[in-house]
Amino acid sequence: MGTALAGCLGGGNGNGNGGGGGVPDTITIGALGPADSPMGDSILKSAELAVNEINENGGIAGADVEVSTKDTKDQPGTTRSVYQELTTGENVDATVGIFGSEQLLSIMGNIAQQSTVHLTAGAATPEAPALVEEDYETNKYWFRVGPINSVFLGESQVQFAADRFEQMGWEKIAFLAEDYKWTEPITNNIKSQLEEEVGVEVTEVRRVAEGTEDFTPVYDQLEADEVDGAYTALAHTGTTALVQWAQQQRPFGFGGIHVPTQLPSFYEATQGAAISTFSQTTATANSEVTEKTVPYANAYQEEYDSLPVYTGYSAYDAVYMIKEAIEATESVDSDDLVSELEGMSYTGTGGNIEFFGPDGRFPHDVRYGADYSQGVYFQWQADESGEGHQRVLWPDDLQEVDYQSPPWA
Amino acid sequence: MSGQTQSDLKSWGDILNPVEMQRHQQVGLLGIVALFVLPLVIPAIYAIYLSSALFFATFVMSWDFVSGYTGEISFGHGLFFGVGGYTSGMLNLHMGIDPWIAAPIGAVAAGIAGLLIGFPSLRVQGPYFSLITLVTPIILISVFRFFPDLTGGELGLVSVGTVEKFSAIGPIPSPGFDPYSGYYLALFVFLLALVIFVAITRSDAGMVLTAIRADEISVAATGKNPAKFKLFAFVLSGLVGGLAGAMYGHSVGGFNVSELLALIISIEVIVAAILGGIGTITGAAIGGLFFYLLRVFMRNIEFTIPVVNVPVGEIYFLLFGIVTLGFLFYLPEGIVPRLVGEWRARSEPQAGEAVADGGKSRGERIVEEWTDDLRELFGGERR
Amino acid sequence: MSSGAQSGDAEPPAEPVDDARNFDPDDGVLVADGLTKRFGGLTAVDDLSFAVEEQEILGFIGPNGAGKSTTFNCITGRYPPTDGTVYYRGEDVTGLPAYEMVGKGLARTFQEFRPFEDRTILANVQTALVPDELFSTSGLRGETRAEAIKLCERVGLGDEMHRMPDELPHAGMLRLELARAMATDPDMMLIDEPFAGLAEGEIGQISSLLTELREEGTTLVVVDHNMRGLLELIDRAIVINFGELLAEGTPEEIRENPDVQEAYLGSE
Amino acid sequence: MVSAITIATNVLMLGALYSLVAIGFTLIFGVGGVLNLSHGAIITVGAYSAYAVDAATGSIVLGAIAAAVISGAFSLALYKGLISKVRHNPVTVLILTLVVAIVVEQLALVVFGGEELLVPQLLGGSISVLGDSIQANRILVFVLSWVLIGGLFYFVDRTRTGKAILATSMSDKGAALAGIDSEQVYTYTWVLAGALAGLAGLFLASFQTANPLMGRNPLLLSFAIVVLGGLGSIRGSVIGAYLISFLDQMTITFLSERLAGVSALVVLVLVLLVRPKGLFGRELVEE
Repeated sequence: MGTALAGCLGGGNGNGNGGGGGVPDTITIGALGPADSPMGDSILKSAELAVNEINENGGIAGADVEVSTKDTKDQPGTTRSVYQELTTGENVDATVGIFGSEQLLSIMGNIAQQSTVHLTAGAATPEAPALVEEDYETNKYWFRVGPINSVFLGESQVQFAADRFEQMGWEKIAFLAEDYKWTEPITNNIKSQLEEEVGVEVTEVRRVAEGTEDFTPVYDQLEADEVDGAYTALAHTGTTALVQWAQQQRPFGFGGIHVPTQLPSFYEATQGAAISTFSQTTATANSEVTEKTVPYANAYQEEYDSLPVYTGYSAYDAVYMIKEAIEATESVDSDDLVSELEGMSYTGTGGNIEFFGPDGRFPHDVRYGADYSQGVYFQWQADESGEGHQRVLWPDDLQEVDYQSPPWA
Repeated sequence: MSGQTQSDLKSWGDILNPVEMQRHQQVGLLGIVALFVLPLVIPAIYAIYLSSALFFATFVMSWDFVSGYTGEISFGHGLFFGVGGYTSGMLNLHMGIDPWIAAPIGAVAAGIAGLLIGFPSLRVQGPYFSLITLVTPIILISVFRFFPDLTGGELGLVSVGTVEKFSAIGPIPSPGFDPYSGYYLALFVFLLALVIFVAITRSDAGMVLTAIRADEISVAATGKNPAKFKLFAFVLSGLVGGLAGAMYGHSVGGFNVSELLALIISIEVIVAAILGGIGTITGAAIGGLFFYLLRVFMRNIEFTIPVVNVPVGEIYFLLFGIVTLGFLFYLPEGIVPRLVGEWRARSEPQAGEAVADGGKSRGERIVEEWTDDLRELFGGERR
Repeated sequence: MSSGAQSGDAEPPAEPVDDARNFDPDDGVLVADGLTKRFGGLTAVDDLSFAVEEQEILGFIGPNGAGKSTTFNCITGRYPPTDGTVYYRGEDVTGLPAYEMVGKGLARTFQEFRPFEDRTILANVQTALVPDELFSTSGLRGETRAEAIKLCERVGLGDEMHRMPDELPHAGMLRLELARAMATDPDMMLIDEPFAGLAEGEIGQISSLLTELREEGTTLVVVDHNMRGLLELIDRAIVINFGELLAEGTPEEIRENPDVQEAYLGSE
Repeated sequence: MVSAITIATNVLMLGALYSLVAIGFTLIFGVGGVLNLSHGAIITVGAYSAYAVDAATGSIVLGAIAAAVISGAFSLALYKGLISKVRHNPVTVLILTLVVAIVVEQLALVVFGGEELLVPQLLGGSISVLGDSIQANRILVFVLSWVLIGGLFYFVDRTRTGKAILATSMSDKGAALAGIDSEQVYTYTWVLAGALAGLAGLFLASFQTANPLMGRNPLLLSFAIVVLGGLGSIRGSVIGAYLISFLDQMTITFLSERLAGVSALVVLVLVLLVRPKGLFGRELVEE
């Protein structure tokens, strides 16, 4: 990593970002993510991959492209520092990435201050577009390529339930969300929506405290209520919840939005505990969400000997969108890029990416829906040799398999 | 104590006259002047680094003032930064109070926290008191977790909403966003703390505080109330630490557990103070700056370690921990006292304060012990 | 090792001690009335009463473990007595913390020597000179330093004031204790075991220093477990054993007292 | 409502597990006067050793042996290489052991990544008790912990080395009078404490997951347990561990999951303030 981990403490007060049109000889793109986590790793590698491809194909409008990757350590303070290193120190022309809503929110002020375009690839909070709506002129430099925001994630969960629960045999469920900010838009209405629109019985919507290490009492409760499934919105506490569910062989299904299980390596890492769990994600390596999805996953695997995570798809698309915007405007001026991105319709690896306009429902956020980005639901299923594969359950046009109950249920 | 013996009273003019000062004091003054002019020559990113470093150094001084002087080692000084910072941040976020007003209120809240932490120190000493200080911020984090709508839990206020940065004052741009204004704000807080702490520790109270560290009963026997001095140290430490926490949050930093309250912050503060030299304030200030900048430097090293093939920048925190361990082990008296000591030894060798262990440095003694151990291990005799 | 072993015929015995006697607050500068201290089941001081006269040098004598130091600690506020009252200049000061007693003019030294190990002799005395105030800058300008130098010279540490406490010989440590107590400007000093481990010449020097202090108006209570050197110095003595008052009187009376002789012979 | 059986199993099992951790912590304190803040990190060492060996060999039994051996060796190295040089200064010890803990966490993070790792259960399946099913693994962990605790009691009551450890933990002077080589006793104690903590790490990971910071909570609980039971007392630790695990489960069940672990810390502060010698143990403030 860090092909161009540009100069230590380097940079100066050279060419400003906001200044004038024209394309410089070298364009620098900053990428941010926690290097220790697969989500961040995938962001940084995908940004590198995209930049390498672009350079092999003649760069951006003739200019060489450099990528400067920064490890956010998954902490707001470090994220802010490294963002400042990229912008104030290295004068990058745009930044992509960020994993974690808190990390994103901690630099929203700095993005505005720096007036440098940022394309988010790994945070679902709807508060970022709310800030754009609140003060468009200040915050307009922010965009999100993916994932869909958590309001849409909630809508997506209702839609998936409506389309698939009957076939899955889920008539009575409990909703399990971790008690983090990002799940609030989901849990606010999920009970009534699921009951009214899908017609399933929801025994409870439980918000699990951060740092919960023992899910036994929770599962005891679910088992006592005889639910068919635990419908989830879990990220940080996801692994522990899943592993304990599998180890305790709980007689109900498990899935929904579950960030760790989205990792292509997760089945192996948990020695098969992930079996039959399902989750929404941006795309899987072999799902043809668009014609770019599979080639990207293959290129990534060839380069890094592993498969990308959902954040990777978005980071990869984000770099290409910056390329398109610079080439269209023949400028690296942030305001020019903002107007160009607002009107852009780009077919990326994760779908047909378009942003809401300044007056849209979520300004500068990625649009959600069958015609835009909607993601897929997949399930971990084992083949004859016992190897696990992420198989797409939804949407209809990409569906590979039908849902299977846990082997012990 | 210095070597001079003339007993005439010194005037304030003499005390504050740079020409009359000792060498290390003059160097310190030069350093402060340098801090003032530095922004004229450095790029903005350095100003940002330095602002954070100055705030961190202020944290370290606030720790040194209480723990370095009274000997009551606090393992949870993040409590004060956190109380100061979060009070200010929440006042702004939930009640809309301007940061310029909220920050001093935060400082007062942290001062009260100092009083509350100070009370146990009157009753429980040594490692047991340290245990109490160690768990107090952890309890506070749990309390925060209990009210996520107010505090954002582990993730900080940023997950509740946007806390305002300091706004511009007149023609001076907002220190919340402008790197150079932010730098001068940090420098102001740093110097304020430095002046307050140096003045008090060099005045009679400093003598009493260190005397408490040496022998509390003797302090009482010479007519001074140790409890009063201890509580005072805790309250002032809380006030300054809390002010720095609040100022940091509204300028270059944020209001997060990981930046203000986390265990690691409290530990870093102690380590920095030890590196700089405990019980000196100036050592703490220098240790804080050095420690913070060392970390930034290591984070940005491009070098990839051979064999394991990992870039230094990616595992800097691990390496940093190991470097720290080495420092703690081999230079436990701190960098600044060591430098000042050698300076003095060179300039006035006759005044050499007697060294109890025959002139060997602690490092030398430790190496000797190690070799002894080795010898023993291979069947030899200890010397 | 009693010093009163050779006589016992002509002198009248010391007046008999009445354990039930009561003192008024104004019977002396310092009055202890029915002082009792128990540690768990052990009674270290048992209903002890005595008075110290203005400007006298009172010897406070008893064998090892007689309860002298405990009495001392109860009076000077290191810990409160279990029972009984302490009056200082007519005022009830029972259980006041040590620093308040010092503030009222009652200073003490420590038998086990408790210097501030981390600083020089001079700085030790300087520290003692510091007032009980949070904001005081006299030290910064050298006032206390000048005063501390004078005190060091007065107790005979003039040549050694830049050394560390652990470099001092035994006698030097005692001088330091005295200087530190004197630094608080006391009306009355309680001096714990000044002569233990001193050579003859040193005893003489310390004695004359104490006499000098008395002449300047300080009341002194000197504790010692034996009487060597002490009887020449003191005006009057109180002897205790097992936490109880054993005898009281002039040095001669004490020397002749059979109970005292027995207590000392028995304990040795 | 969560069944009483579940709560009871949790209390019984966690109490035994916490005892394993706290006993080591208290022994190290008792014999050497050292508050070892890296004791929690040894839990992490144990869990990751087991993980690595299990991943390489496919045998969790080998993993368990590795957890004990590697943790014991690590603890020994820590004592011989670092702590024994600064033992006389309690505050330096506190700081050094804390930094060691952080280095271990970082090392785990760098080598194994920040993800939660699955350590296989020692025993799969579950058993039905009064109509509630309980994982066999939890029962096994409970039994094994008690076997270890029982073995430890036997060791300190019956063997020469064990008696020496106990004598030293009571009083340094007593040990010296009895002709015990205290340095040797310290060494044994550190190895023993390390191995117990390492096994506790494996046990913990086998029904939760392993992550770099997994040692922190048990360390904090150990403070509370040991202060409650009296520093240096083995029996007190077992009682303290059960009190704390009971209190914690009650808090989680009847108040809020968010307060997991806090009740223990509050107890710790209160006990230190109100009754510094602990509820059962010897005086804290001895020199």
